[in-house]
Amino acid sequence: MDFSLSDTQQMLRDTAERLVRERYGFEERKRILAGPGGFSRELWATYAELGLLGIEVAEDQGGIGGNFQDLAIVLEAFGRGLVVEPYVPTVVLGAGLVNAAGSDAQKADILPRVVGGEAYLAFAHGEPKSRYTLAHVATSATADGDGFSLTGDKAVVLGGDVADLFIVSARTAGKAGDTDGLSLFLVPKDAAGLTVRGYPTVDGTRAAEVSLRGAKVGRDALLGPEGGAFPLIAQALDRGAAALCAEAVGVMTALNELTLDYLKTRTQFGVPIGSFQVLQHHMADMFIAQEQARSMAILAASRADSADAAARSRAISAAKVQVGKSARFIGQQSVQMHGGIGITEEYVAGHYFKRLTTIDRTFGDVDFHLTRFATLAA
Amino acid sequence: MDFSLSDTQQMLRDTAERLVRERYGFEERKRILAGPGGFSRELWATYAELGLLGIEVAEDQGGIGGNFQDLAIVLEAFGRGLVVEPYVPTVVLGAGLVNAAGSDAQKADILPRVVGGEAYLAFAHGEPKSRYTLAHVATSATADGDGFSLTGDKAVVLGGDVADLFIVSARTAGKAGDTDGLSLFLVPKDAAGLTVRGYPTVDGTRAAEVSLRGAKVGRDALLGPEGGAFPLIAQALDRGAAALCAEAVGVMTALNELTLDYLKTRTQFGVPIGSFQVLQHHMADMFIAQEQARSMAILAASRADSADAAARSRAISAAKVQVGKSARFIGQQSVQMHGGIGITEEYVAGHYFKRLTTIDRTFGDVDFHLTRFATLAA
Amino acid sequence: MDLNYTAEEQAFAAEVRAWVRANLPAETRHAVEHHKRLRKEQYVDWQRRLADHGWGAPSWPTQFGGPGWTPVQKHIFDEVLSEEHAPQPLPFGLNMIGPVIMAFGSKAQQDHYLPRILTQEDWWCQGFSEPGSGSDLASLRSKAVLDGDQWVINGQKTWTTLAQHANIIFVLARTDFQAKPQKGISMFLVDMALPGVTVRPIITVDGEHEVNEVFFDDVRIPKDCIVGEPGQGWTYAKFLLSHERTGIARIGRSKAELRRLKHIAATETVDGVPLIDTSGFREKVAGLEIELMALELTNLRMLAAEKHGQAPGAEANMLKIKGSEIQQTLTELMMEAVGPYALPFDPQAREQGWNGEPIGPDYAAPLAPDYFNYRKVTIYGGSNEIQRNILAKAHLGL
Amino acid sequence: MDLNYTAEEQAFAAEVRAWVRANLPAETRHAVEHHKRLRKEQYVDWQRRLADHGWGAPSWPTQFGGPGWTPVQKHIFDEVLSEEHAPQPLPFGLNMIGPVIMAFGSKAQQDHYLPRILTQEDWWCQGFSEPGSGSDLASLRSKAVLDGDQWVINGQKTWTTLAQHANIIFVLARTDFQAKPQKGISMFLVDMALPGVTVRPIITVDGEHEVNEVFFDDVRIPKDCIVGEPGQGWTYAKFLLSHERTGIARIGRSKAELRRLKHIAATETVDGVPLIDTSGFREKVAGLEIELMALELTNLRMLAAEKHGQAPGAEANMLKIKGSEIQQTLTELMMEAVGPYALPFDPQAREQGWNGEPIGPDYAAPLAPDYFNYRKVTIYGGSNEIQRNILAKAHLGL
Repeated sequence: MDFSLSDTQQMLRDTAERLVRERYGFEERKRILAGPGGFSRELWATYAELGLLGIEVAEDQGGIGGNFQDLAIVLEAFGRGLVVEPYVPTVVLGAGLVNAAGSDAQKADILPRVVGGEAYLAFAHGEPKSRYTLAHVATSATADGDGFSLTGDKAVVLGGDVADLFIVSARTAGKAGDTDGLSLFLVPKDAAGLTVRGYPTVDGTRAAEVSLRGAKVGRDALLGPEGGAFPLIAQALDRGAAALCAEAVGVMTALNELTLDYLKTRTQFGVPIGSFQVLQHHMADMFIAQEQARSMAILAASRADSADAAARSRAISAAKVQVGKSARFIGQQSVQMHGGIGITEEYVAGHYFKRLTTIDRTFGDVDFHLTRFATLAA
Repeated sequence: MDFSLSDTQQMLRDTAERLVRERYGFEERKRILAGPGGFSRELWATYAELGLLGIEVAEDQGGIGGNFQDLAIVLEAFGRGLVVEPYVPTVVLGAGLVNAAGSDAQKADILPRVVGGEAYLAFAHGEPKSRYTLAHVATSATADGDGFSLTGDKAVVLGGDVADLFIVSARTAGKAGDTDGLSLFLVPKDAAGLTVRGYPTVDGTRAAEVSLRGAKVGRDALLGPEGGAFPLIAQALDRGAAALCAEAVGVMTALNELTLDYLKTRTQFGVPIGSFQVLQHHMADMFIAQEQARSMAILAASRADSADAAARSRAISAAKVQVGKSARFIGQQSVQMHGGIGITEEYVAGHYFKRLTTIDRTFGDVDFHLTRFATLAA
Repeated sequence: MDLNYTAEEQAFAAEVRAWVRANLPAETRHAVEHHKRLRKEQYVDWQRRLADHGWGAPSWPTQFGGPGWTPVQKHIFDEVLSEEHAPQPLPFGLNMIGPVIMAFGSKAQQDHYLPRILTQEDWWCQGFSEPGSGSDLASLRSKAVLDGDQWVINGQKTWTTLAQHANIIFVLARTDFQAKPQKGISMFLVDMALPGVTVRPIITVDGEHEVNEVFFDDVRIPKDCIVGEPGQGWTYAKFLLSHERTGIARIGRSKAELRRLKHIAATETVDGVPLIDTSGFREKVAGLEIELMALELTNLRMLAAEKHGQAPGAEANMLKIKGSEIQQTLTELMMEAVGPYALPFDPQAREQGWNGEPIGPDYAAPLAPDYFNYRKVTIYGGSNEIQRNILAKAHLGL
Repeated sequence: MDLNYTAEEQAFAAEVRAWVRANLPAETRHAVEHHKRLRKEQYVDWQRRLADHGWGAPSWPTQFGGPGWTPVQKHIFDEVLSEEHAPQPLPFGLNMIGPVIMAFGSKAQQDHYLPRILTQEDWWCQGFSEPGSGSDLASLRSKAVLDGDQWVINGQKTWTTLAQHANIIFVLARTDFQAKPQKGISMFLVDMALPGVTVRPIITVDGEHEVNEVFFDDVRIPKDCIVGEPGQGWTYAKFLLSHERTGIARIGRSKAELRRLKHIAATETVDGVPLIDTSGFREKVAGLEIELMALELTNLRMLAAEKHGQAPGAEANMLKIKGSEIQQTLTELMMEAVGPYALPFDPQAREQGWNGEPIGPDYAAPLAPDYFNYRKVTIYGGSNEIQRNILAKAHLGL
């Protein structure tokens, strides 16, 4: 049992925290959001330079050969800064899937480009009727010559508006809901029959609706085994959830600090509002909620690449439940304690709140994960 | 729309409140509980004298021909006093069922005895495996000569230890869970094959396990239609729930008054503890919880004898949910604000808390009624 | 005791419903039902129609143009209008400054302003809050100095709802700098077209422009634009705020939104099963519905007591607390109901007449923004913390 | 970072488990598992066995007989003992007065008392609370006056847990009546066999005798029965209370109780379906399990920090708050699980060796009484309100 950070982790934390402190002030972030694509390609290049895009990638492919816990350290810092670049879609989901399932050729083709900041990826999995259910894939991949033809609709694909390469889940057999018969395909953004409708999400990040109408890919586009992709999908979404847990802890910590500072400096009735016992107790509960979430985010990160899939999913569902509850409580209470200023666009509290809300709605909400946790045996 | 009390109701309220105030002090109640049978036959006679045992009974049978709302007025006052006499089993359930389903002969035989305080009734319905499910009756009634032979076990029969006459639900057809095939029987306590194991419940009132082993009754013991008793059972238990809602409002009101008084008089750190803002806000929420429960208890009473069974059950389930939540919140918070004294046997707060807890567990808990409410269409 | 509406009350409900169905423009109804942005002229048009029919000010005394309804009739009116997706009445004239002018204004003010409120000829807004004083109004810093026949006003107000539509504002400003904080405040009625009045939008986290800052730089108003006596503004403000709470529970609107929630949850599916039939969500909706039932009955009990001459006390605080919590839970469950489709941010979709392709289901676009926006309802009109303070102190004697 | 136990830690757990299985008397194990009343000699016997094996005081320094374990080992020890249904250690000697005597007691006190704590030769109880001073200890009114070679103690203590079994009590009493409230208090070690000590039972709402009042009427104790310096009792008491919080989260026990809850919910049925498979109840249990998982990890993080020399700060308050809330929810869900059979009150069924016919399932009898009894855990050891005050003030700086 050891909670201490490795040297690499300590270095990653320092790097990411400094970056956020120096390059991700509230005004700077506003400029980034208002710019083209709503994120900073310049910062993305900096992430590449600092090695942050290749944490899990093997050293021979340009990465640093780290693990998910190393990644989680960076995500927590990014949470503090409300970083908007498509890190989770590209690095956690996209590169993660290629790392887990790619052939040597696929890895050699894709991973160095991700590590170098030259390629953006997105995981096009959810569908208009799938909600959070993993196997509810209706998109079809039918054999077509020596390749496949893909038809279907993908919903709220995170980072989809900027992705150069999509990893698309589609059905080579079976019907929506079956865990068998799922396959993954690499589909470039300019593939014929693929249409991307990009848009901002409520927290300022980006996503897209992706439509496939007979999009043709070669057999070499298959990522992992044909018909056997469900375990890969499950792991990818677990990793996504674990990543958001780490990020959410960063957001909550920053929001709690902000709120605590507000309680100490804002006066009403001639005294700091932090002298009111009711607000003191709420703040104490917010601190507890933050620390409970932190504990579970640590657990989620440590289990994200566990060989035991059921144990992994159970731990990550537990974490997502705790993080979702803590995020909601802290977000709502912080806004309440700030009063009107808490819901204005010009003040950062509301942006933390929106990011926490978004995280709670992504890769399964509290109800979804609570049920999944309950049905997976201990 | 009219929330005002009729003259009869005003009189009943004054009568019941005075009785409780004068005859049901905490020390007096302790003596009653310690006495034979754990209740006062002397007070029961007083209830009879005051007409409180015949509120819904027709005037020609000695009652006052009132309605359920009149009954609810009395129950709220009884709640304030933590009255332990078996009023709900005898008057609300027992006499209520005879009133609803009895033949003229059955009414003429039983109701005057109830009104006069000479007979105690109990509704032996729930079974060891039935939990709160209404139709989960396994007790069988098989034709036997010109009557029936009853066999089965009845669980936690309220007022069962003192009952002179049981109304037993049993199956003349079908299997546990069916709504068809249920019948009600009048079974005197000295019937051969009937065994009663009486005991106190956690709040100080009494109940019994009732076992029937080939207990023989005549055809004239049948109360209501053979095989068609389910609507009667449903109404009886709805009436029981509505009665407990009214009683709970009395308990909550008394407990809130007690707690408020404690907050004003108990000092810690040199000030009344009611000057602490956290306790002020909790007390405000307890007051709100009480008033929300009061509103729903009024609704439940007004619907208890509604002709539309689904609407009746839905309203009463809603009320039982609200009352259950309010009761739990007020009970737990009151004990917490009192500190150690709140859980001692020598102080009244804990007894209110136990009664509220008992009510929440009786005739369906919050989960049961929430689900029932949700599944009954509006 | 009878919890059913009387035959007269039922007839009244039918009359209101028939009239609204005949007179509420279809476009306005559609916009309210689907959470679209209402245009200023739609508010004004609807208020004029109501006023022309004699229903412009349900809670006003008949002498000023009220319809003379019982409290239960007022409740039914609110309920039916919400059910029929009429615009929520704007409180600033009708329920805030109107009653103050009736109680404390001069005859000239009454004659001039009250009819214009009824017909929405004036669009009022509220100038109470300041950047430094939210819940603590007594600490406000705006000031008004008498200069000959004119008051000269300087200061800054904030959270001024819909000031961008308003032509007139009621303002609290300090006129006596020696007196105790509460004593030196006065209330003014200020034409917003005057030089020196500037309105700056505040954009909220849902991306909407609903509130504003209002700046006063040497704004000169005639001497008679003060309400009542100088230095009595605090008293008038408390009177006003106690009126504002009436109806703040928004029960009619919450009932309409609950129906909308059930509709959405019946349309959304989980593995092919309607969301409303999955036990977790179903029970959350049921729990909320029960709270709302209880609050409606509590409100009716309060109205009944009012009819018997009992003034609203703790009940008003209670209605504000529970009513706002229920409104927030409704927005939260609606957002939950659409799953991942809560995330796309599509402000265009809230424009009336927009006929683009929606992202996801057509009801999804406003749901997360509404959730963010509705955090305000436990903050404004005296935050719920302030409401609990008042309940504990004034009603419970703590 | 590695959240798994090391091989050494796993071996340690196996060693503890094997030893407990070999040495915990079957009757005691059964009684703990089934929430029966433990007899005094069962507590004492178990503590002696632990002490004989060198495990009597896990958190004591080795010089006084502690085993010299790491914080993680102590956690494992607590966890395994709870899993194996060993009696919960009594804190009064081991975790309360023991550390105070080590830190502030005389050499003679240490030599005399500490070994007797280890073997439970003395059964200690706590004389802090008084009828008028619960959370506000500084207002206590018991007094001790020096009369020659003896202190003469008068006063009344309350909420004294298991005083009916105790032979000795540590007592706070006022010795200086001029000083500020906190300054004039001293701590005494008092033999309960002395004339003038009277113990009166307090029966709690579950019908059990667990706490007592203790009266002191001119009780004369030798001069050297004071701890440390006169007037420093307040300091010692704060030191003691900070130690009491260690382990107050009762995580090991809650994990064992969670298993019991799942067992009961798998046995109970709703329309023939196991209760644990009905979605409402299943999700409530799952929610609780997740909270407990989080708390266990939070505790482990705190222990790890302790190992690196960081003193427990806010974490201790947090563990008390969440740990006690989880314990209460467990009792609440257990009571819910048995439905109507929560109601029969059958105190006999809690006696060991009672072999009457149970009313309903044999696990039902203690459940509602436990629910009532466990309301205490958010009250004692500094109520949760006090814990939040401390967290807000000391840790958050509010």
